Amino acid sequence: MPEELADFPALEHIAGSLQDRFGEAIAETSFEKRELAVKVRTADLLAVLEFLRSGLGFNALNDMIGLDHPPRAEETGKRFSILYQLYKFPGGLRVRVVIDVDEGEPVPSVTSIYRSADWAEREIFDMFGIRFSGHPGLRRIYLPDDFEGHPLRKDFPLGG
Amino acid sequence: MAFKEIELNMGPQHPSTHGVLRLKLSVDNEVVLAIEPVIGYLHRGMEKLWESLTYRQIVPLTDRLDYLAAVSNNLAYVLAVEKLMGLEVPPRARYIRVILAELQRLASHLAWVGFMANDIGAMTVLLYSFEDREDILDIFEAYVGARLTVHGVRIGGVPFDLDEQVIGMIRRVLDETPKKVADIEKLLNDNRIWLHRTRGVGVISAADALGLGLTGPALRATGVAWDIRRDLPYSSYEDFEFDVPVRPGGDVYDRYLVRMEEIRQSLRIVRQALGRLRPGEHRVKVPRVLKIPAGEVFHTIEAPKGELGFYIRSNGTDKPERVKMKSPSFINLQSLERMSKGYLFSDVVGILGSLDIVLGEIDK
Amino acid sequence: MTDGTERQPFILTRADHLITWAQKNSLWPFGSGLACCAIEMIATAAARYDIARFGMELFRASPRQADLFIVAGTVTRKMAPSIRRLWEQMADPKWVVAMGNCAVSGGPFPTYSVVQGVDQVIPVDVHIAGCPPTPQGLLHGLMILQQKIAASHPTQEIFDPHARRTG
Amino acid sequence: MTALTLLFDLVIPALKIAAIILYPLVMVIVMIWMERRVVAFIQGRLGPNRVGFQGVLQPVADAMKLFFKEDIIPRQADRLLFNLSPVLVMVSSLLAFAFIPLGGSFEIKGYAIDMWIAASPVGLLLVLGLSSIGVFGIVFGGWASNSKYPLMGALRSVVQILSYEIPLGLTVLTVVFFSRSMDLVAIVNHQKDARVWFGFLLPVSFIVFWISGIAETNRAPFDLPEAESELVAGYHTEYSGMKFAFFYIAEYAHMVLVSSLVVILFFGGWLPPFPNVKALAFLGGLPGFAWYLIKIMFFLYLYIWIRGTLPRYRFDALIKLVWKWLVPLALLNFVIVALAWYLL
Repeated sequence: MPEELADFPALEHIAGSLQDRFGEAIAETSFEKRELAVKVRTADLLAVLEFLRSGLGFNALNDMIGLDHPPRAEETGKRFSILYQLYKFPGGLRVRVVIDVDEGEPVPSVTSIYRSADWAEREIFDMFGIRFSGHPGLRRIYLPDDFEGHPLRKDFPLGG
Repeated sequence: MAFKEIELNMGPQHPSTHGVLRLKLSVDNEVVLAIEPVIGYLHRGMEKLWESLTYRQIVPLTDRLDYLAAVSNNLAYVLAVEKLMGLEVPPRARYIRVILAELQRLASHLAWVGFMANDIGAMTVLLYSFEDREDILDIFEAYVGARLTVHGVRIGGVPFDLDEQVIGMIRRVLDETPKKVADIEKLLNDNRIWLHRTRGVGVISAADALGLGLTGPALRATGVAWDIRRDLPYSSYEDFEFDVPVRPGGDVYDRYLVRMEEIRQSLRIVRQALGRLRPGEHRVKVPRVLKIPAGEVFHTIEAPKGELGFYIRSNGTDKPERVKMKSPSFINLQSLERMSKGYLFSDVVGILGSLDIVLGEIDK
Repeated sequence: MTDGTERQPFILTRADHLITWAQKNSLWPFGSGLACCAIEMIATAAARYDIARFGMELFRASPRQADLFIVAGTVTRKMAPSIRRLWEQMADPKWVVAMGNCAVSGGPFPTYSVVQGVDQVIPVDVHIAGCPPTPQGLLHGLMILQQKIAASHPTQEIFDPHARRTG
Repeated sequence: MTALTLLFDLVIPALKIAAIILYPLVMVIVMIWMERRVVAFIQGRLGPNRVGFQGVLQPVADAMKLFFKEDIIPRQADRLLFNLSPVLVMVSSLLAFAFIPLGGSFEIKGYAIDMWIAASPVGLLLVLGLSSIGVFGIVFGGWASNSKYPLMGALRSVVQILSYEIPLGLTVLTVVFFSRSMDLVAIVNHQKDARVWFGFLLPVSFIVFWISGIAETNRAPFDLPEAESELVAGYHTEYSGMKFAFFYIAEYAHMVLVSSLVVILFFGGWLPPFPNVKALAFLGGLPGFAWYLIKIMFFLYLYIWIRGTLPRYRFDALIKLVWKWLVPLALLNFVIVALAWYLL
C-alpha cells in the first residue's frame, strides 16, 4: 500500500512551503517510504538550505551522501548527486535535499549554514572528487594526500 | 627555555587515541590552543566493497564498523534493507533484536567506562568492566557462536530462537549487573580526583552540540532529551517503558552519568522484553538471492554511540548501488576541537574518551 | 632447525637456553591496537584470560621498550608506513605476531586501501587466524611464539652476523 | 694485626657494602613481583605465576631479557647526557641506602657490628639530598632524548619533585626538633628511649611526608611524568634495554627508600612494637631487621594499593594540592610543633 504525502501533514506543509517560496527552483518533489526528497538546482542550494534551517527549523544536518551514476552522465550530463539529509530537533522530521552535479562543477559549501558539513564535504571530495567552493579547508580526509583517484566513483576498481 | 608553543603529534599510535587516530595538537605550556584530528588510518574502503557484495553479504561486514557494538550495526543496516523491501518481521524476532541490541549497548557502555577510566589513570575500573562485559559476550557466544563480531541480526529476523539456556544466562546478567555497576560507581562517583578530572571539563552547550550534529549520550548530556528509541521508535521499542536520562552540564562527568544510567535503562528494557516474549516465528523466509527493486531509503537507530544510520540505494539487482553509513563517532569526533580548546593536554585524553569513538566506524 | 648448533660449544648452548628462557617469559607487548582485534587483545589482558600469567601484561606504550608487536587489526596503506616505523623503533630482539585475518592476509577487505597482509611491511613470526581470534586463540599463538623463541640460538648472532633475524 | 681484627675491620665492612648494594636490588625484585601480583589480585586477575614458584622469578626474567636487548640511542639525542641520566638516577637512589640503618647493632666476640654502612651526623640531609639528585637524571634524560613527550615528562617531573620537596623538608624538621639529631640511627634510638614513635607524636607530619613521598617517587596518583595515557612513557620514552631497566629499578628502589625513611622517621625503624606492654614483650624476640622489613613491606603494599585504586591527578590539581594544602599544612604543623617543643 503506497503511502501518500497527503497522509503526513507535517511533511506536506514543508513541501508546500518550499514550493511557495521557491517555485520553479524546486525541480522535483518525491515521497517514498515516508521520506520526503526535494531536488533543487545547485545555484539555489544555499538559499533552500538556509530557508529550511531558519524558516522551517531543520536545525541539524544529519548526513551528506554522494552518489555516482555514470549511465546518467550521457543523458543529462550530470554524473553525480549529493544528498543532504536534514533533521529537525525536536520532533525528528526529516527532509532530503538533492542536487545533481557534473564532473568538475563546483558546489557551494554549506559549512556556513551547518557546521557539521565540514567533514562530510571533505569525505565527498575524497571519495568522489567533487569540489566545494567556500569550504574552510578542503582536502582528503580518509586517504593519504598523494592518493590518486576517487574510490567511490563507479569506474574506480575495488582493488585500487 | 623560552618556548611558547609546542606542536604535539598524538598518534596514529598513542595509548589513548582508541585505535589509530592522529591528533595534531598545538599546546602552550600544556594548554591546548588548537587541535586537529587526522583520520583515515583504518579506512578499509567498506562502502566501495559493499557495492560489490549482495545485500546479505554486507551484514557481517557491518560488525566490523563499530566493533564494540556489532549488533547495533547489524540492526541499523538490516532495518534499512527491510524498510527498502517493505518487509515486516514477526514480533518475536523484533523482541529478540531488542534484547540483543540492549545487551550490546550494555557491553559497549561497560567497555566505554573502562577505557574512559583507564585514560584518566584508574586502570582497575577497566579490568572490572571488562570482566562484567565478558558475561554479556558469553551470552552472544552461546547464542550465535561469536563473541565480538556477532552477526546476530539477519535480513528477515534473527538467526536462531532464544533457547532456555541463553535466556537463563540473560537473566543471570540482569540480576548481577546492577551490583557490578554499583562497584564501578563506588570506585568513581565519590572519588575527588575523578570528579576533578571530569566535572566542568570539555563543556559544550546544547546549541553548539546540535550545530555540530552531536548525537547519542553526548547530546543527552547537554540537556537535549532526544532518543530515537523513544521519539522515532523502531523494532517495537514503543512497547517498552524506559527513561531517557538527561543531564544539563554538557561536561565529561555528565556524559559519564548519562551512560551509567543508560546501562540501568537497558537492563530494564531487556527485562521487559524477556517477560513479553511470546512463542512464534523468529524470522520470515527471505529468498536466497535477494533482489530489491530500485529505490532509496535512509534509516537511523539509536546505537550506543549515537545516531547510526544507513542510506541504501537499490537498482533492482541483488547488489546495492550505494550504501552510505552515517556513523555517530564520525560526527562526534568532529566536535572534539570545540570541546577541548583552552583545556589542558591531560583533559584532551579525557574528553576524547568521553566521546566514545570507535575508529572502525569513523574510517569505515 | 638445522643451523649447525651441534657444533656449538656447550657453554653457548647453555647460555642460549638461559637467554631464551628469559626472553620467552618476558615478552612485553607493544600496546598497539588497530581495529577489532585490539578489543580481543585487551580482553586477553583482562581478568578472564589474564595474559599476565605469562608475564606479558606489561603493555609498553613506547616501542623502544617492547619485545613483541601484536599487529591486532587491519593494516591500511595509510597506516603501513607508521607500522614499519614503529617496528624499526623497537629494540632487537623483537618478534611480530599477526593477529587476525586482516593482519594475516587482508581478511575480508580486498580493497584499494588495505594492505593484504602485514608481512608485506614487516616480518611476521606467528600468524593467528580468526576474525577476530578469540583470546584463547591469541594465547595459543603466543605460546607457539614462546616455543619458537625457546628453539632459537641468540648466541649465534655473536659469531654470525647473518644469523640476525632482523636487519 | 690478628686475623680477627682483619676480619672485622676489612672483610665484614666489605661484605656489608656488598649487602647494601644487593639489598635494594633484591627488594626491587620482590617489590616488582609483589606489585604485579597484588595489582592483579585487586583487579580480579592472577598475575605472573608461570616463572618459578608463583612467578617469583618473573622480575629476574625481565631483567635478564632487558640485559640482552639492543641499546638504542636516537640519532638526535645528546649522547653524553642520554647515557649519563640512567646512571645518575640509579646511582643516586642506591647510594642513599648507605645511610639507611636496616637494624640495630649487635656484638660478635666483642666487636660491634652495625646494620648500616655510614652513620653520618647529617645522614638525613644526605639521604634527602641524594634522593633528589635523581631528578637531574630525569631532566637530563627527558631533555637529551630530543623528543617532545620525554621533554614534557621531564618538565612535569621537575616541577612536581621540586614542589613536593618543600613540605617534605618541613615535616622532616619537626622530627629533628624532637630527636635533636639528623643522624638516622640517633633518630631511631631517640624513639626507643622516648618509648613512643614519632608517627604517633606527629601524625600530621607523617601524613604530609607520606603524600609528598609518593609524589617524589612519581607513583600513582602522582605518576604524571610518565602518565601513559598522555605522555606515552614520559621521560623514558626513548630508552630501551638496560638503560630503561635502570630507570625502572631506580623508581622501585626509590620507593623502598621512601618507605624506609617513613619507617625510620615515624615508625621506629627496626624497633619492635609495644615495648611498653609486658604481655607483648616476646615481639622483641624477632631481630630488628625483620621488624624493619615488615614495616617497609606495609608501606610498599600501600603504594600498590593506592595505585590499584585511584585515578591520576591532573597537573594543575597536583600543584594546587602541594601549594594550597600541603605547604600551608606543613608550615602550620611546623609552627605548632615548634611552639609545643619550646613551651614543654
